[in-house]
Amino acid sequence: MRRKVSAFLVLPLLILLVFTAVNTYAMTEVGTPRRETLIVETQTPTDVPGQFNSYMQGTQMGFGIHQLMSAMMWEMDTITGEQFGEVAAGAPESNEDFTEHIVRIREGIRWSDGEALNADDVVFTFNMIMSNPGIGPSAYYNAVFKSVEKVDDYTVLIKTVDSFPRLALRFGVTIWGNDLRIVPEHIYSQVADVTTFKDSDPVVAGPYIVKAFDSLGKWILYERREDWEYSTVGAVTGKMPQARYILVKYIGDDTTRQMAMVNNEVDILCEVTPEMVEVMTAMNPNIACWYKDFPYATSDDPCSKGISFQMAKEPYDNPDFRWGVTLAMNFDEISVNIFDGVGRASALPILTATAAMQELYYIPLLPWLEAFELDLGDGTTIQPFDTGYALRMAETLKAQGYDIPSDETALIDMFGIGCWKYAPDAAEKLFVKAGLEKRAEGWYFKDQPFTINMTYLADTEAQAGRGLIAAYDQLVKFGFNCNLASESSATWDSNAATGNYEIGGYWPTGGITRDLYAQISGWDANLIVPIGERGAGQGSRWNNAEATRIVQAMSVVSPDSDESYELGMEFMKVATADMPFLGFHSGVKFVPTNSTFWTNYPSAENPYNGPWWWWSCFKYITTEITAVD
Amino acid sequence: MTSFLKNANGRLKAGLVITLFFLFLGFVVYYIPHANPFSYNTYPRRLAPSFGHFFGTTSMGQDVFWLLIEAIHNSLVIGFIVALIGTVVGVFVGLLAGFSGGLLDRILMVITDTFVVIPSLPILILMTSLMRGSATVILMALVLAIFSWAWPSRQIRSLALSLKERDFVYTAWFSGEGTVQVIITEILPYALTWSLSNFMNATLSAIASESALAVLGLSPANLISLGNMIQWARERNAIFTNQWNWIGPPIVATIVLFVGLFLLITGYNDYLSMKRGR
Amino acid sequence: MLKVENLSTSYKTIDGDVHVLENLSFEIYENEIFGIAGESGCGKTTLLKTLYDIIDFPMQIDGGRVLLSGKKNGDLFSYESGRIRDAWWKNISYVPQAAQSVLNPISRLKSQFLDSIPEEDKRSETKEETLERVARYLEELSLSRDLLHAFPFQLSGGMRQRVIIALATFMSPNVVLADEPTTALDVVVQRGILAMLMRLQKELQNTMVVVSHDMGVHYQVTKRMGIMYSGSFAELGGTDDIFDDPIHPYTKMLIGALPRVGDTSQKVGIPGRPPALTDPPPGCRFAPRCPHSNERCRQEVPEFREVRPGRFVACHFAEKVKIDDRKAAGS
Amino acid sequence: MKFAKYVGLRILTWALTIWIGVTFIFFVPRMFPSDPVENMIGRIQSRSGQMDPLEMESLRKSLRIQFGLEGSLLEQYVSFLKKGLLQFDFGPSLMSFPTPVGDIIKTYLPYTLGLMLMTTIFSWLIGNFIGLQAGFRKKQLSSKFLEGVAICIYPVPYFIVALVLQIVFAFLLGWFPLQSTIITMGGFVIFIKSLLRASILPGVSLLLVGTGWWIISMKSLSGTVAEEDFVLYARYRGLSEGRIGWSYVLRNSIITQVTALAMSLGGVFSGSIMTEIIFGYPGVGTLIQKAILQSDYNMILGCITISIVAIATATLIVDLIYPLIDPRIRYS
Repeated sequence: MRRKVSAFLVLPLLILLVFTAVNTYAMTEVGTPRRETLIVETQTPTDVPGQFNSYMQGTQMGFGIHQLMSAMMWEMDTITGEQFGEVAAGAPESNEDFTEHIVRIREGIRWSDGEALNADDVVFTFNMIMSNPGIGPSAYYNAVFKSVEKVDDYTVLIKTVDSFPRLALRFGVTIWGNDLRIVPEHIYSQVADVTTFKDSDPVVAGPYIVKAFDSLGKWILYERREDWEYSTVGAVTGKMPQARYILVKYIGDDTTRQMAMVNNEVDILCEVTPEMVEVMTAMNPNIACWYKDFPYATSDDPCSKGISFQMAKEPYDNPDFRWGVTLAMNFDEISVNIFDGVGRASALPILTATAAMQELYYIPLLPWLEAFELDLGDGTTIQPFDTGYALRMAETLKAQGYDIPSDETALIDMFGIGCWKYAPDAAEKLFVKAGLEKRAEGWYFKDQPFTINMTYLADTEAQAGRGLIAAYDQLVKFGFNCNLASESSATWDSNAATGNYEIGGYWPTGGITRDLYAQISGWDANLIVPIGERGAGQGSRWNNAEATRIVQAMSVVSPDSDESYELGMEFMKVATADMPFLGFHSGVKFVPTNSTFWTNYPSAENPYNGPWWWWSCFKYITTEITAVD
Repeated sequence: MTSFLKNANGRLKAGLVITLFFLFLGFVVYYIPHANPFSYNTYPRRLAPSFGHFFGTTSMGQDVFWLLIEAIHNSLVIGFIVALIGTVVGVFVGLLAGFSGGLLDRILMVITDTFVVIPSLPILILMTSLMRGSATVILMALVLAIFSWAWPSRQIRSLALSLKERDFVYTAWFSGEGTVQVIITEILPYALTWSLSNFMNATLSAIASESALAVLGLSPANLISLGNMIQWARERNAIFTNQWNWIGPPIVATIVLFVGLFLLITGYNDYLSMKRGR
Repeated sequence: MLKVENLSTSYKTIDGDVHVLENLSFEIYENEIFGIAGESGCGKTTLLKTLYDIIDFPMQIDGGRVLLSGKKNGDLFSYESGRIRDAWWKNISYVPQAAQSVLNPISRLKSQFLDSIPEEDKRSETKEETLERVARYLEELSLSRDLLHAFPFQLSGGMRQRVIIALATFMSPNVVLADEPTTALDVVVQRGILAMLMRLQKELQNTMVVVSHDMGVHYQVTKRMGIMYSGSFAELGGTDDIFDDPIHPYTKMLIGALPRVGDTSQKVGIPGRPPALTDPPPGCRFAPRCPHSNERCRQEVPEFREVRPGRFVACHFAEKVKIDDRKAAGS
Repeated sequence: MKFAKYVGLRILTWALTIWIGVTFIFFVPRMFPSDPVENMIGRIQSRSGQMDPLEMESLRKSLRIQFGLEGSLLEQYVSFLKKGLLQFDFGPSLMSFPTPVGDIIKTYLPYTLGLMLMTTIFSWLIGNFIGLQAGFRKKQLSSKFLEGVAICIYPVPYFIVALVLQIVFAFLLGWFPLQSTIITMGGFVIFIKSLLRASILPGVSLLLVGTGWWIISMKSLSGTVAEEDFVLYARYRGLSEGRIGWSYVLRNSIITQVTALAMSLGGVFSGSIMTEIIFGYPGVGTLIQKAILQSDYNMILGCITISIVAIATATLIVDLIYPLIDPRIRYS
């Protein structure tokens, strides 16, 4: 990927860097010393600048607010997938049938105005949500919780209506963040209506406070608390966040973002395309991603991208058809077309092959996968799993001059345990088995010319969009007549819920904790509503009795138990045989950092955390990122 | 023809040559058999320009030359459809308003004025972003056409108003011809000369609008148009990876096509006014 | 005084040069109204433009010159073709044809008057004083001073023509050229305008050149006149003399075609059309339409010569046909 | 009295124009399947993985009620006309619920207006000045050159001009910020400085394209006017070229250009949307794009209504001052 980026661009830039580095970079545009300011990108600007109350709708939490200021009950180690207490002192202690839970509160956390954070704040927060219908999840909280009471200053008793084994998983952070954020009782109890309280000068438990913000909503400047040792991060780790200031800023479109990064005007970008990484790393040696060299990206984002079928429609409701589509596609080509071959194959439906999930589920399932057979309908069978993908991709990329490790474990970590075979003949048989007919003019279904409508989400997630376009390309080459459409999220969200699509490039997938309940609970067949109506989950409308039984069995099992794990394994086998979602790669994220001013970002060499700047775990990364010098 | 060549000004000639060249690319070269240019991995990726691939290949292994030809074809088709609808509707509404007068004229003109005043881009963004799911070349053109008729109809109306005063129309009127007949036999020839220049103008602005939407990522995903080609190359970072052979041709083609059409329009108008002056 | 010497002009066209004026020589004296008559397309306007020194592409002077000379405020001046522009409005001014559209439609008349006054005049007085001068001048011409505040479109055609004449004469130029001053106006208004021109000339004692296709106009106002045919003069002399005793057959036909009081006979126009300047006939250009023409006329160009003092005619038979025709006219 | 009728008629047209435009805008987004509630749920879901089915159901219900999407279309329309058009109250923004749309637009409107007004006026002035030179002094080499430049720049698609400017002046030369950052805190001087820095590139790109058009149209207009009788006659009257250019050619052709200015405002607004998006300039354009992508009906309505009202009003004002510059209308 290190193609020559011509002198035309590089030379003037280097000259520019030499001449202007000293002056330009002494201060940031908001008037803080550049060397004390960590500049982080936010993906969307806010239209409500100065609004920091997470319980007022419209607050842009990803603007550093939940990364640096919010107090979560339980936080997450994104590398191991294990939760730990933040405001809570540890995991909840539940009774036998999971209806009463004791939560101990961590001592030593203080709000930024000096008040101690204790059980009063936690109880107040729960009750505030439950008694304010204007807060989005209010109804849900009322359905789940019977009561939340204070036992003593640092102990809370939570009673749930039904058995609720996953309190921490549901109300603590797993992916990105969580809607439950503890608010200071002494402030919020004074407010008449918490749903319209902007909280422009927030009192927080996190390590940073707001120093200034842009009234146009493009940046927020945070300053480290003087008493950071009493912040959540201070209380949990005892370490000081290194940057005195953090400027969270909206950078703009891709062109602008890479130019800003190359010019050292920003230290961390959220997510870019591999083409941008190629350019940025070539133009500025200080820019790197999770891996210093190929494949650059981390493959541990817990949302695998692939194609989703609308299974309430014919012939998409037929597993033979779905398997036909699977085998009709050359995954090697798709992979190259998405991100030049970067990414870990995530062949299991629904479950993403993050490093942790690969260890927990994929590798143990490998013997079963290799033995798995499909009946092609004409008496023949095929074993569709292809373990050769990692080696093949390594060869292909080596031939292009990339430095690829030859160690098998490393290769499997890089490219996954395997993918589905490219077997057009078998695919054809499966389509015939599913009732399609191949005529001279093309494929027919029920005597009608057959066309596949494919949709992808245009405004976001290049990986998913490119994946679907690559799939379109494959199906067209296979001989299908396909339409390709991109939809804005506004349109897609409605179409996905009402089932108004046939094949979509979407990611109803996940996998971060050992317990899979959160990932699979939405696939309960009881949630299916007719096409045109909006249900609660199950946009894909996968009607599988066995899977539903497993989901329901799991709901009452402790997430830490072996039983939950076994049920998860079983679910995967059922799903594989039925193929409700065809996964391509795990979430591949190119998250570049610039070590001109700051260094020791989490990386493959030093994976103390995932590179998820936009998740609430960012506050634990701030203690590790250190200034250059 | 010879007298045309003699009288045509340099602009008209240059514009005509450029436009004909693009028509040739879009409607003659286009029909030379070639692989579906959209299809990925047809060729090795990122080839430099060569005799086999005049502009090399893209990061997805598509031939840039054939993409460009197809893009020119589609962009021109969109432009022509929009221009056709806009001109026909515009001329019709304009003539109707201009000749009927009275209340109908008032109503038609208020509606026309509305469409002149409404900022078109936000509504195009709105409509395309909502209907992208089903957008095709034709649909795209129809949406763009919503805003293409208002301006011509205003102009045609004032043309009609001034023509109405001229003698030959009165004569026709008095000799018992009906309004429609007068319009067809006496007015339309005038309007048509004007329409030709408007047609080119509308083509130009339709292609521009489509490109703008494409650059915002709102053009149909598998529609190969000049705007989309630029957008795809931008998405794959062709500017910074120096794949000028990829992003360059659609940009240059757009500019040249636009300048060509523009020269054609202004040259044609000059030519007309010169002819009238004689 | 305007003196034209061997003047030839032509228009450049794609199909070659079109020679409009061929070797003209004549003089216009001080303190007279000189008329130029002729059918449309005979070169009247071209001559006038050349006199006024409006030489724009595609027109050009092939030979000869126009000399403008005289005396103003005690100073002698003399300009020839190419320099006459410098004398515009001070020594020579111009009342154009199509007077309806020659005023700036969106500015008031006062500013258009002010525009025409040279800077050096304006410097010596205030704007109000200048305007007062203009207003008084208008009143002298029996025009309302309120006109100064009007826009051109608010005036009738005749009024506009009067204003333009006022504009052209305000600076008391030595020569005023008027191109079809009465065309497109109704008879009553025409008479008013002509009276105004005559009165002005009498007061200013200057030279006035009136171009008109209307022989009646010439009869009324001019002292001397020339009759043009196809780019050169057919006849030139005192107006009364010409009307009393036309010599050139063309002149005769023009005058014969005029209506007279008490005459009820049907007037016939001159048969045929003037020749195309792109392809003029050899010899006398009037020959194809002339009832008296013979072989000589068709081959030899007649000389424009003084047949008696102050009377010039371009006809081979200037001396001969005179008597026959007078008889014919009398019958 | 005739003038009063002219004014009255214009105002009536103005009101009708706005009403038709706004009605169009109201119904278009509602004819499509997109739904702000689904969109919001989708957003929550896509950032934090799967959502609990129970939670999704309850969230959907509460959002529907809060967003006021329960009433019939007609009821919504009537209440919109009442509140939106008469009081400029478009209700809460759905993407930033419950902040009122008006509050958000108020923050951004001045920037868009400022950019648009400045560039429109400057490009109009500069373009007409150059166009006049080119049309009035056709034969001069410099006018031909300027016209040639205009012909080459004007048809270039807007975003290409913007992109080139951004790469050259912001990235390679570093003279201007890559994205428009306006510092709203820290005093007036800092604000103005940052505003200028942020506006120059977007402004210049709008200027380039806009000016091109004015040059071209003014050139052809003044070229025609320069051949009219009254200009020729002015020359025969011995007027200086400067005087003729200014008082005869310019004044007569500018009348048409003033009308064209009003008519072009809609296009200018579209151009400014592209600028704002490419340069990240804070303004109504970016707001509209975001609102559309997140199907924030109220915001879309608010932004487009305001722009329609603004453009229609600008046209009205131009039409009303038109008689001042064209006496023919004033006195007839």
